[in-house]
Amino acid sequence: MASLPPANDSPSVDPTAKVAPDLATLRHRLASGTGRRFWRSLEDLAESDDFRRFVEAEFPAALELSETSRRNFLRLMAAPMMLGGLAACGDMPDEKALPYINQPEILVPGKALYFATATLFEGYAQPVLAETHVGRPTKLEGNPDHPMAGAGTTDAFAQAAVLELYDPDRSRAITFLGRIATWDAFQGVTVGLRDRLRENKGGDLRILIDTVTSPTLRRQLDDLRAAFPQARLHHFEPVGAALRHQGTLRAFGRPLDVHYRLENAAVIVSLEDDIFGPGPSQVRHAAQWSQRRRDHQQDGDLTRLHVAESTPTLTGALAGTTLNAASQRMPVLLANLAGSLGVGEGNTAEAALTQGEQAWVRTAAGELAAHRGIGLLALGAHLPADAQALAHRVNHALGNAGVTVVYSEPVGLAATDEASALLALAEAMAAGEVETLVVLGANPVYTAPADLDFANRMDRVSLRIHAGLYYDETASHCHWHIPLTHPLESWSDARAVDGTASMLQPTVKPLFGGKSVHEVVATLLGQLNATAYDLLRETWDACLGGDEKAWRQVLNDGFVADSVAQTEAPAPQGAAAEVSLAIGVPASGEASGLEAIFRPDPCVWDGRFSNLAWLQELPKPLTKLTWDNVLAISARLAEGLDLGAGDEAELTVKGRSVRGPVWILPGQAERTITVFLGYGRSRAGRVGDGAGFNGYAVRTSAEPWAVPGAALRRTGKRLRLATTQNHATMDGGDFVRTMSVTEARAAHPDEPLAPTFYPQWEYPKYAWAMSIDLDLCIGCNACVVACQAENNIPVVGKEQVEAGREMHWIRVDRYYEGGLDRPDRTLFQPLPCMHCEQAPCEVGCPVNATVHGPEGLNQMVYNRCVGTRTCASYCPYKVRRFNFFEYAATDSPLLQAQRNPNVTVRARGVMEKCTYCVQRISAARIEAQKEGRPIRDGEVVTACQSACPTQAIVFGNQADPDSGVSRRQQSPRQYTLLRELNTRPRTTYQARILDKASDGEA
Amino acid sequence: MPQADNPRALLLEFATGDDLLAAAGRVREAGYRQLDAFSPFPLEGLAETIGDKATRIPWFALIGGAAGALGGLFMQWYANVVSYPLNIGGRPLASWPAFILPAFELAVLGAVLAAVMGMLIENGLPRLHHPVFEAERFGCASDDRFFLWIASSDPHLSYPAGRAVLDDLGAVAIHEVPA
Amino acid sequence: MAQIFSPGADIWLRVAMIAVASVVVGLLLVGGGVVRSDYMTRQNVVREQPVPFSHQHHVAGLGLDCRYCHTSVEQSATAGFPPTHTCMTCHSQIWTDAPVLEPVRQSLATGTPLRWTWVNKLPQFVYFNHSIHVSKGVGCVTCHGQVDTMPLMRRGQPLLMQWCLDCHRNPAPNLRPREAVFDMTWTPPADREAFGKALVERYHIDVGNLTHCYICHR
Amino acid sequence: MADERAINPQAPAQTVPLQPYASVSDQIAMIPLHYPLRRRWLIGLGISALFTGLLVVAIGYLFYAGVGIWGINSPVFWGLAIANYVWWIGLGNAGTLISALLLLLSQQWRNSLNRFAEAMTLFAVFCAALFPIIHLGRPWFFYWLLPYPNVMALWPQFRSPLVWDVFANVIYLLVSIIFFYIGLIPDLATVRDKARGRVGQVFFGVLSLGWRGSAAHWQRWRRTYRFCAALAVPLVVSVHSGVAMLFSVGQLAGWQTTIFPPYFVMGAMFSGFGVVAMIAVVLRSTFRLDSLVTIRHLDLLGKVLLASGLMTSYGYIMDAFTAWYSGDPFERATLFDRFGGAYAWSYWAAVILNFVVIQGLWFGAVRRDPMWLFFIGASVMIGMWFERYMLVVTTLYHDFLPSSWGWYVATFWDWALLAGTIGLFFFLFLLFVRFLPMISIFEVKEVLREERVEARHAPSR
Repeated sequence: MASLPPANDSPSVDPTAKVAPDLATLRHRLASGTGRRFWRSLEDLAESDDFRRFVEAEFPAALELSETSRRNFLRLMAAPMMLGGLAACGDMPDEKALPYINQPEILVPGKALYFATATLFEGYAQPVLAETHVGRPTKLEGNPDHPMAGAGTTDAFAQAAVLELYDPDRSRAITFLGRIATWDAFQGVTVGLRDRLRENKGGDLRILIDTVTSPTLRRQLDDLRAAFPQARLHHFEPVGAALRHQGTLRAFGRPLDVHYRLENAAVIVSLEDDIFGPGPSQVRHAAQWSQRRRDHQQDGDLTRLHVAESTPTLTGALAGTTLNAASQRMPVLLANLAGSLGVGEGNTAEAALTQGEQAWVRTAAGELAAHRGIGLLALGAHLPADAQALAHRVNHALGNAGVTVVYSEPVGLAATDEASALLALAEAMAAGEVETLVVLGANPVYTAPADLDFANRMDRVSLRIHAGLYYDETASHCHWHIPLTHPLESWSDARAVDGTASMLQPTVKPLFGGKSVHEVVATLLGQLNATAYDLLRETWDACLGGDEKAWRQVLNDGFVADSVAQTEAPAPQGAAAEVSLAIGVPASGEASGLEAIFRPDPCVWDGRFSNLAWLQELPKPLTKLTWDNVLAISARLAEGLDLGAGDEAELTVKGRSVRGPVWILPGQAERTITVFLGYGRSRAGRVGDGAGFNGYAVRTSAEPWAVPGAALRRTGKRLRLATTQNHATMDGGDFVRTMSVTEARAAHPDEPLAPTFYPQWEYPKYAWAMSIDLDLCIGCNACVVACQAENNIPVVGKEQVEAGREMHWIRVDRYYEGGLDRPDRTLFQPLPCMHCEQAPCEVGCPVNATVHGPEGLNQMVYNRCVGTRTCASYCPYKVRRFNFFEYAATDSPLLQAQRNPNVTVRARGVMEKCTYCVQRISAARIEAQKEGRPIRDGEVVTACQSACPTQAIVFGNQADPDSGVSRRQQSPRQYTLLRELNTRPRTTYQARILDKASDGEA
Repeated sequence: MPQADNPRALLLEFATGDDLLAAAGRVREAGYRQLDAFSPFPLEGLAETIGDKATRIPWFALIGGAAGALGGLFMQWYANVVSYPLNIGGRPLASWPAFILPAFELAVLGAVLAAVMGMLIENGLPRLHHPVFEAERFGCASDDRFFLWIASSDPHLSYPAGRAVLDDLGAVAIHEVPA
Repeated sequence: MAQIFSPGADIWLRVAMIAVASVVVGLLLVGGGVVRSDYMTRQNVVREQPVPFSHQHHVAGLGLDCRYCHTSVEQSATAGFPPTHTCMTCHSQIWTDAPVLEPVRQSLATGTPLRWTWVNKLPQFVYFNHSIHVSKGVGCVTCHGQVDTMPLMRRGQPLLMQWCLDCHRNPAPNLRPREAVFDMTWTPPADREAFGKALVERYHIDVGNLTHCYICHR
Repeated sequence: MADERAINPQAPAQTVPLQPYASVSDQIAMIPLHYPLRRRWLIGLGISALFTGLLVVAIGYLFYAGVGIWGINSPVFWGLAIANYVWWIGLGNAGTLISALLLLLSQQWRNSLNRFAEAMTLFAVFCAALFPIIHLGRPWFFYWLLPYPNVMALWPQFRSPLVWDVFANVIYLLVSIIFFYIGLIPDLATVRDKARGRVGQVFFGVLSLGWRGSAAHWQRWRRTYRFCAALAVPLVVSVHSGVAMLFSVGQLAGWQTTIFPPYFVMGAMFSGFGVVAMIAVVLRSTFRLDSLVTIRHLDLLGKVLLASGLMTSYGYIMDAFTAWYSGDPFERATLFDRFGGAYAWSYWAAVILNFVVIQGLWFGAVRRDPMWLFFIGASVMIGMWFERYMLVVTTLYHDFLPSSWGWYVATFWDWALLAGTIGLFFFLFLLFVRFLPMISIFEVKEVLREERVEARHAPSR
């Protein structure tokens, strides 16, 4: 259903009519669940006056629409009511919609349909299977068939994409000068525009766009260049990896993408490269790394990780040895490293290093030298191009290139020539050379470096057109704003980080009738009637030779087979000597004052996710903060400036200053201040507006990543920060167990269960259990958001989090070991419900609202709960969550549309907790029963498990000795949390193996 | 001594409890049977003296208590083992130690209710209207005076001998309770 | 002192005491009754519908199979409401201008769905799955009553948790052969108990584990 | 005061100074009939009515908004509401216990105290009974905790201490009311007979059920009364043991100790005696009942207070000792946290107010000085509240996993409930002193009679 083409499809082109059956057959095995709950809630909804009022209040656009189309919109909202699936066909003007009523083999009422599509992150495709219930996408899973490593799993951002789809704050109407306009009106404008541009060959036309990987869009942009040769395309990604291309340009003479092959790397030396941190490649890297780790956990030949970083990262948390040094020290360290490996000069610079630095460099160099061909020297994408180039040379010299690191033509647009930079555009605008500016997706008014004074310069442009998902800061500075469709509601294509072309197909009709970016560009080209679908077909018919069958296959798979980028390992050009490291940074920061570095926020990235409450409330992996960004500083610096966590401070960089709360981050380089970007937005929406402070305000185009000579001043004000973990150490407990490689081999699982007075309850058939391997957990939070999406977990807001009332069913605990300045270890522990066989909570409940099931589940029955909170008080793991207020019901109807129809929405005064995704267990049980067979191992996959990029979480039937979870439990590293309480949890852990380098065996 | 036509009973008023006790003893020896005595507070042995038989309240209480205890235990056993057996924290279905407390409470309730009910029934309370209230001095019975009641129907009243006994009981006054 | 109360007072007091007691008991009894009454359970209450659809006519009269309209009953949790198109498959041919069918034609014309009123509606926290019941041999009639005798649709059973549990505790008496699930007229053989037990065996019904909370609640 | 101390030497010989029965009746029974201190009473009633109003508002808003208006959170899922509950139910234990226990031990001196002690119990238990209901997330389903035939075919979970508490509290309240009323009947008859106005006569006439004080009545009445007493004593013990198990059934460090039930029962008696002492002092000075509630009573109360206080202190010591001796790291962590952690103030407040202060009671002079006794009683009452607070919060806010450690700060609405219930308590108590005989008339007379007998047999001094 949902994959129907938009309304204005010409009858001749009707792909899904033919595609659908294939989809149906392909997805049948995946299909599960029931839409019933939705069907009802929305039925009531659509009837209620509240909903009508909501529509009026929330959808001025909808009001603008003609009466009929508005009714259609309402009907769309009420989709689940009409199981025929009419809704998904939306306001099809003609009878063509009706045949879809009787296609039950596609849409079985109450059964989920899965579509292979993709969401976008920094322009890169994140392949997903979208679970839809009667035309409503509710949950995204990875696409296991997709060739990219880890494509079967997702990161937190991909999980939240479905929330973005329903975000009520997305822009809902084309506007001209802030007033609602029509598509026709806009097209009218473009006609005149085109005439002028044809005369001056587009000399005064500038297009600003963020990362583009879409083959179709690139084709369109080429057409645009062809049509208007003088027109200039600018390309800006506030975080991005632009310098990588500069680096390869220096090293190999052309811009290339750098692809790691961590599954081959026995040693990784990273200089500020947050390999496992959030970003387009996180899932891929995590999958590669964990693949090798899983293979070698037994023999102990684990990848060793040496990290030098100025601010703690998830990569540093995994490392055996970490060196905390100012970001600007990295080139020097690199030079020494390279030098001691015989690449380039610079071994002379050894003197310039501190004791600690020398030691670390020696270790790192030694390791790399000892592992030629299976080592990897990774350099942060933000470090200077020269340094990048040198790193490539090192990898090449050590024979790592081609094995642990390979190169390919840029998957996105190459960002190398100065002319296409944002700076050039800003200057052009200042010089008044720009008549027309088209901003596609990007939000430069918010993200552009402060020194460009972008907003003011932009206002000089006489025609400003913005197309985006939100009416954001940039939109508010433009004459025209065109709402773009969300990836989940539009036809498009994009490449994944590995270059694989992935297909985006609509899972629902555009909620706000937006336009696809393709349609916008097409309009500029004068193709007024082209639909995204046409343009897509145009691109791919060319590649697939118009083969309908092949095209259908692509839609089924969600990607184009064998379209992965061709990788190579070119030889560096010129001699190493040519590389100059014109960076002189004194060993200790004193002379240069403080260093300010800029990093994307791990949860809202560069600000594009600011309005997604799930991500706002997602505890940041290391700080466990929510709803805010901070100035991260070292404990030493804090002492020096008499600052405590939460104190407001003023950061001054190059004459610009910004105020924000400081946070003491263990492992932060002494004199480095980390500014997290992505906050302090003014037009993000109701969720994101006003949260945190705007780090871009002190960022400069010259030094976008690290600036010396920063100053920090205490303002004396205290700001309220909401963190979900107040205590950072284990206080002598062994909640997260660690063992050296040798111990791990020698170790034996926990001794058998302690004796008990209670009878032995038998779980002969199914005994559900979960096993979490802490040796694989990188603390990425994907499980947390996946759980939130699957289980309708409400967002409670900053104040409630501050009060200690966050609702996440699975939390990732973070513990430090060692000193505050440089913790020896940062440990993560995902903590869902333990499903204890002798559960203290159940005994406390006076009304049988939490009881034990015959399959060992600790059942929580919301509708029986009276809210005494005894269970939660008795719970030794504190995994139970309580609805102190009416959290869920207050969501807007649109957000409610995202909810999983198979999970009850909890009311005020009710306890809730992890259920092991019982709705999935039930679905599997019912299917199995109908087919008269037992539930197969791996048939039930919990949401957290399916999201986990390293497969740290395994769920299954421990009564079956061959099940994955049973085998996991045989691990010598197996242990039970708080075993001494004899609660007999079903959720168990495997101890983390410490990097050899850190347990004295190196 | 005022003589009303056939009063319902004679009410002898005494100043102290001891006088009443003594008098009650004497009258009883004299063969009077239809007696009752009233005092502002309990007097040890008064009831026995005027020949009230022992109360059955302890039995009521015992039965009530037993019913409460057994009923409580049965209810909990039935609920957990028969009606809706559920695995609660791996505990046995019939967790007797846990059932004790509610059962005990119910036992106490049963016993108390039974005892009180028994007392009220045996005493024939509540009874708002009673002939003895006719006697105008009777108001003091709840304050500082002690009374001996002799029903007119008691045969001994008609014998002069019996009548004589009353005169030197040390009664402060003798009242007649009108019919 | 004089009597405070007349001789009658005691009667009144006792009457009052009895009255109070009986009122209290009465209220409890009535309350218990109301909760179980048709008024609360909506059992046998005919609901207002956009179209006076007669199951009696279509099922008993025309002999339509349940699945003709409730298509997904065997595969999905929900039995499914017939899309307008299903109605029109016949009614585009017959009764084409019957006024009662105007809403159906309207729905088809305007593309707005018919808004049927739910008759057998369970609370949102109850997750009933038609397909599993059907495949285990629970007949439509068992829960929906003899719809073939209902000119207008009404609830055939109270649908109280108690009622669900009765069957989940001892399904045997309510089972029938799979092939008879949609049969309105099927009558059990003489030895109902043994017959049901046999079906429990044949369909591998996990009696004893059907009453735990997560079977129906999540 | 001074003159009392002067006559003090003979006081211990007789609990109540010799006086005619009538004077007892008059002193006590006249208070309900034509109340002496109307203005003061009205003012007091007004103030307590205000606080009761606050209670109504607090509960109203609570039901409207949800328990989120309190300071509770994860991990401190229980806060002031539970602390208040335990505190109130504790106070509610003393009355019945004093009355019943001392009756069984035939301690005549009880007879001047038991009436208002029992009343105090009733009202305290009533306040306590509010909390288990209003602290529910969904209070409108409170009846799910009771066993009754329902269409869901479900039962309460009888292994849960909360269900035990429901049984214990409801039944304790019932039994206390019955015990109180049975003891009241003869006095109601006295008031009835003293009453001159028709209204008073009817009101007390009906309440007294037509009590005539006949020998048989008395005999059966006394049997029943002693019976109830004998049952009430273990009941009281069971009630507070149940409350203690509300905590000790959980596996949390600082809760799961076997000493909790006796420890709680002692604490309950202790706090109760404190309050009884306070009330006794206030009533006797307000209503000039020096001849009924004598210095000797205060002296005895002081001794009982000291004794129960020391038993409670023993509970403190053993609780700490077992925690330390267990060697269990979590138990110890909780213990030391109570000593020096964020909520140490609540621990030390409890220790000082409940242990240090009462040491003054070793001295007769202090026991016999109403002021001193009053203040010590107050100190105990407050100290016990701190203890409840400490027990609830310090265990919860730091449990096993440091990652889930939290904190607790009570909000205005938490405090509003405490203030409100105190207001409600005084409201009810004022009604009691206004409309019912606040001291047991006939039982005091009993005492007098025995003293007369003694006086007659013993050579008069």
